[in-house]
Amino acid sequence: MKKKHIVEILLNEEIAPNNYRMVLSAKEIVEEVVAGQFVNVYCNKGELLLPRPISICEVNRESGELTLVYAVVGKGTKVISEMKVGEDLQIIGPLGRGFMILEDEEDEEENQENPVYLEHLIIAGGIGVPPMVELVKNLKGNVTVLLGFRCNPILEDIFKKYGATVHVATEDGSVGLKGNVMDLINQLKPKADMVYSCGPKPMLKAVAQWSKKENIATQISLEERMACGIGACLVCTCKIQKEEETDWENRRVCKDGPVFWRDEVIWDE
Amino acid sequence: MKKKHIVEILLNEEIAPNNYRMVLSAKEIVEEVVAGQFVNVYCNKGELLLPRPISICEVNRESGELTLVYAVVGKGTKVISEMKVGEDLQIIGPLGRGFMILEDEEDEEENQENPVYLEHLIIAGGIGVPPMVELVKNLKGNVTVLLGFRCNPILEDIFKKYGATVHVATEDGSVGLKGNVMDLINQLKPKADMVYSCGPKPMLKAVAQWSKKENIATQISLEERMACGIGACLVCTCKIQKEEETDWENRRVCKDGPVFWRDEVIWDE
Amino acid sequence: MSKVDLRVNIAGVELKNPVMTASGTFGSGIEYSEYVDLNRLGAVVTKGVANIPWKGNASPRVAETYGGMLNSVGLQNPGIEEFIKKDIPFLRQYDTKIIVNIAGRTVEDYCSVVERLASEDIDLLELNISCPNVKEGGVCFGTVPSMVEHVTKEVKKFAKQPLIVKLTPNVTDIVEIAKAAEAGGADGISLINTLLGMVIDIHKRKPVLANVVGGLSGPAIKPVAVRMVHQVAKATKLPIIGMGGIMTGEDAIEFIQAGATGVAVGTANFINPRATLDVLEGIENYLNQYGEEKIGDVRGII
Amino acid sequence: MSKVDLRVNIAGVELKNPVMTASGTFGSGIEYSEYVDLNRLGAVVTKGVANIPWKGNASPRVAETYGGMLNSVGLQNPGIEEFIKKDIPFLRQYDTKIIVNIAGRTVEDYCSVVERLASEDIDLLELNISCPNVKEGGVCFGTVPSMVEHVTKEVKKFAKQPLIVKLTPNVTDIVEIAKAAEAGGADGISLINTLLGMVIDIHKRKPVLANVVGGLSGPAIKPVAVRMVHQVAKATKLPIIGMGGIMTGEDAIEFIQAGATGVAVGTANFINPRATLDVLEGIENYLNQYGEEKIGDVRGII
Ligand SMILES: Cc1cc2nc3c(=O)[nH]c(=O)nc-3n(C[C@H](O)[C@H](O)[C@H](O)COP(=O)(O)OP(=O)(O)OC[C@H]3O[C@@H](n4cnc5c(N)ncnc54)[C@H](O)[C@@H]3O)c2cc1C
Ligand SMILES: Cc1cc2nc3c(=O)[nH]c(=O)nc-3n(C[C@H](O)[C@H](O)[C@H](O)COP(=O)(O)OP(=O)(O)OC[C@H]3O[C@@H](n4cnc5c(N)ncnc54)[C@H](O)[C@@H]3O)c2cc1C
Ligand SMILES: Cc1cc2nc3c(=O)[nH]c(=O)nc-3n(C[C@H](O)[C@H](O)[C@H](O)COP(=O)(O)O)c2cc1C
Ligand SMILES: Cc1cc2nc3c(=O)[nH]c(=O)nc-3n(C[C@H](O)[C@H](O)[C@H](O)COP(=O)(O)O)c2cc1C
Ligand code: FES
Ligand code: FES
Repeated sequence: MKKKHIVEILLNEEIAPNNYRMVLSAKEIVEEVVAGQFVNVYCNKGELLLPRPISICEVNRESGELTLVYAVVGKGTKVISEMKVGEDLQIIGPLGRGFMILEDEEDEEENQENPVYLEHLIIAGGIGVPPMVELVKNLKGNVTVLLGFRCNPILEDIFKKYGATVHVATEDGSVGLKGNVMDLINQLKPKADMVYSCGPKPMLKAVAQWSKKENIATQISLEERMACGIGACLVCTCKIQKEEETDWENRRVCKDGPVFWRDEVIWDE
Repeated sequence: MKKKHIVEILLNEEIAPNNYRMVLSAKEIVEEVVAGQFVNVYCNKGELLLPRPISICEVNRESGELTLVYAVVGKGTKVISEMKVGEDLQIIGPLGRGFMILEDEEDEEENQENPVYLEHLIIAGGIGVPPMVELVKNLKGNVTVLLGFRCNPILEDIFKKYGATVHVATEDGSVGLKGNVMDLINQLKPKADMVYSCGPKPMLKAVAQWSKKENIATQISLEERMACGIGACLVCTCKIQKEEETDWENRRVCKDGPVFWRDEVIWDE
Repeated sequence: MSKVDLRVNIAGVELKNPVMTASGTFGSGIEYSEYVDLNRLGAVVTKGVANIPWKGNASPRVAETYGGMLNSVGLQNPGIEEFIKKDIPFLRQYDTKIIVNIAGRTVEDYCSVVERLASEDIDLLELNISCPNVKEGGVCFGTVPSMVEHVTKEVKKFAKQPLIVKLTPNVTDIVEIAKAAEAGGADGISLINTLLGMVIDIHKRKPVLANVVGGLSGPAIKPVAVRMVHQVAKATKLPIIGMGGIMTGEDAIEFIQAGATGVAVGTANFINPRATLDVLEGIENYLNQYGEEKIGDVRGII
Repeated sequence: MSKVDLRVNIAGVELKNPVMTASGTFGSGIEYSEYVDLNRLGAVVTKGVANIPWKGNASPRVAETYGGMLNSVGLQNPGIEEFIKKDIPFLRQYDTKIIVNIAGRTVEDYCSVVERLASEDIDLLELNISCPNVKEGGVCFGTVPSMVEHVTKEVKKFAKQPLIVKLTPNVTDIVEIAKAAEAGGADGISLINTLLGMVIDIHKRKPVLANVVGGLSGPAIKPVAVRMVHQVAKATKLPIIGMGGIMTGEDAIEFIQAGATGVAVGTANFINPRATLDVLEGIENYLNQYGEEKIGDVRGII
């Protein structure tokens, strides 16, 4: 049976203004994690009932450590940021469907001499950046990472550590290009076999338009307000194109996503 | 202006099963305390909004320490019992009208040669015992204390330390007389000029009947569920005989009490 | 911090700011004046007063609930004469508006209180129609549109001050009730009063409240209150005093964006005796944060 | 710990214990079956199903509130055919009763779902009458006694399983509504559905929910729910399934003492995926603590 896990907080530090890295001792959870999945974090405060979905930033299967990186944007993340090392945190997970990694081991075996790795392009903005860390660790081909932030970049170094080429844009120009990830794209004109993207909706929409034009297969991680987090309550839906039909249906971001194929997603507004 | 005080917890220890002594550093509060007054303790838990009224057990005007002794009976007192030394506690107080001490200093001055002290009898049960500590400290005459408990007596020694004669009854007979304070009274047949009583309602009612028969002036401390604690919301009322009338009125336990004269109190049920 | 214009106008009466006290939670301010400078409040709304003294219900009168509380005070009050003697002179010492909340068991009860207040130096009347109508078998005045219109119309005949009608949320259609009050001549609407609730002590196996049921207030009910304020603001032209679970300035802004002109702080006073001023400062901070010049600019924008 | 008899009988159907899931919070149990042994539940109440697929409302569909939440799912469902194909066979693997919650926009919608279910292996029907009646201008079925009686009576004609009618709390007089359902032939009553509420994001200056308003659930509403269960238990003879903010066994006992035969756990599942079983164990503990032999001995004792 799955259950709510009670895990110990090993670290909870501010890595940039209002941005925190939390490391948890979560042996039972890290085993099955796929990059792009998330956990639901309970705030343990009587008036805040719903769990907060936070992407898995990174796992260490040996040590059983699970890393989350989160921004304080409201009451729940504030409470979480005030928790102390040694305290217990309640979480469920891993949840959702993460990124698909197409270079699987069978490919490698079949083409042992000359394995074909893909050219990967990761495009992430703000608090959409964290889940890309575990992804980069699991990709075998060349990885280019484009990161956009309002001001203070996070996690830049860790992508480099794992061998990716990193480009940063900040809206205030304090680090890297002054602008957003679309400006980076216009400047760098990157080529790729697969795009992975996570971040604010307007960014995702722009990335989707660009990658469609460039005809690059693209996986997009969506965000929606949630309650159960496991697919039972239907509050977290997004509009998804039905296969072989012109009609659309509401699918659950928590269970059918958060990662969807670009061409499935219907962008309203 | 009065305000909600944020005070430091200096001690919070279990002194008997489910009974706790809490010492607070509360300089601003201890100054004006009269025995029998109480403070309102906020639980600082989102779902528990209302403050908990807890009698002031003892104050130390030099050190600024304020002592509370409380039983864990529900959610709020449970939360309070789990608070740690060094943490902050929010309280307002001192609140209410405490015990009247009739041997005041003027008396002493007038009769310097031969001051007349009263013979005091304190009758308290269970969690009605704590406020009597500060009272004993402030009484000058002979003090006899009758204490009743279900099983584990508390604060017995401290009354002795302050010079009172103490008799204990427990319902299970584990300490002192097997029975309740009325059994103690029947056994000891105490005499007194003034009775002070606090404890469960049935006990108070029995004490009131006895002291009326014995014709001893009696002050009774009542309990009622509260909200504001300062006299504004009228949720904590008890039935009080109107002066010079046959009619009664609802008076506020938090502001007009918790201590009332026996002959004012109307015992329903 | 630039100075924001917080003044609001309720039925022709100008308040220095929108923050007031919710009736019954603040007495007439005497007790809270030790914790709060009453001069800073837009208005003090007094505890409901009737034509004669009422004893109210038996105790216990309060039960804590998850994020809220039930009360069954039962409108205990000293009667209008005592009130006029003691409470109005007390409040008149302060530079704040006085809104007198009125309770009654019959239309005549209400009218006699309002008539008695006609010559008094108070600013607004707030008619609490969440009371049982004894002549109609105890059905609550505020739940039947025709009764709402009738009692409003009758009371208006005697009212010298503008009349706010305070609505109960325990109805199927709050808009219909608000329109009935408007048709009766109300000059403003207060909402919401408490939701009817009950708590059982499962160990003692009896209701916590001596009165069995009581009124639910506090942050638990805020979403219901905001919804009703929004509905009524869209459906009538009357100024609204919004209340129900306001604990912070942000809560108050929510009511104001939903369409409220004034906001009242009730249960929050019990959790924080300075709640009214914290709400006021929170409203100011919000408006400053967004560079708003006057509070009216964020009112009813939803 | 001695074995307490937890069996309850709802309209002739025996459940092994009173604990069930609140419709819409548990899907058809597929997802929660990874966290909870469904065999231990008295019944699973499924998400509302209509005669044809409904898309539901736009997202966001959820807003957190103080001690509660709003939802505006809008009864998204795959339609009765898909439901019968997938959900009933799934649930029939377990030794638990199946209660199918039914949504509709017209009386005919409801009847066609119930008729379709007549030949299916399910135990009870739960008619959700908190839906807007499109033929009556969108007014909620559950708020008008005559509509309640009418829809109940029509549906009963097609019902092969006992029919529970689930009431909305957004009414002036819940007793009148329950009596209308009883007059229409209901075999039981579920209450309460959600209270209508609204939350505004004051920074974005728009409602949090795309649908503007939504249904308030969770512990915040429990006192309203307990009050309504108590009122209806006193006024009708029908068995009641009580719900609204049940988080613990003690909460459930409160509903049972107020007169409920069954209890449903909704929002609590989101806070604790094992909430249903924790409630069940809490009920057992309470009964053991007081040496009760069967759950019926504490039912309706208030
Ligand atoms: C699949 C997924 C992965 C995420 N990963 C991360 C991450 O790795 N790091 C990070 O900082 N944030 C992440 N988020 C966003 C994060 O969930 C919200 O910032 C957080 O829930 C806000 O909670 P709060 O109490 O501080 O804000 P409040 O505004 O006080 O929250 C009120 C309610 O709204 C919900 N809510 C508010 N904003 C969002 C949002 N953007 N998305 C979903 N629910 C929201 C909250 O969960 C809560 O129920 C992720 C969201 C999703 C859906
Ligand atoms: C003037 C006064 C002085 C008191 N002094 C002491 C003391 O020195 N030590 C001590 O242990 N207890 C004292 N009590 C009782 C104490 O207030 C309650 O035991 C406490 O409030 C219970 O809170 P809870 O959350 O644990 O219980 P819960 O039952 O969970 O509380 C629910 C609600 O009921 C109220 N409540 C429950 N029991 C009582 C009660 N007996 N009296 C008043 N309110 C109650 C709570 O404050 C809360 O609002 C005093 C009460 C009063 C009125
Ligand atoms: C203890 C108490 C007493 C109240 N008495 C009155 C009253 O006399 N007249 C009235 O109109 N409303 C009365 N109310 C209702 C409040 O004025 C207010 O409408 C309600 O509590 C919702 O606001 P809140 O959630 O901020 O408390 C009372 C509420 C409480 C809690
Ligand atoms: C997300 C969600 C979806 C719901 N969907 C339905 C539904 O389809 N049919 C229905 O009758 N009630 C529905 N409800 C109401 C619940 O069944 C229940 O009556 C209500 O939530 C109160 O119980 P709770 O406080 O335990 O959640 C839904 C509630 C929630 C929170
Ligand atoms: S959050 Fe419940 S279905 Fe996604
Ligand atoms: S608790 Fe408010 S008047 Fe006593």
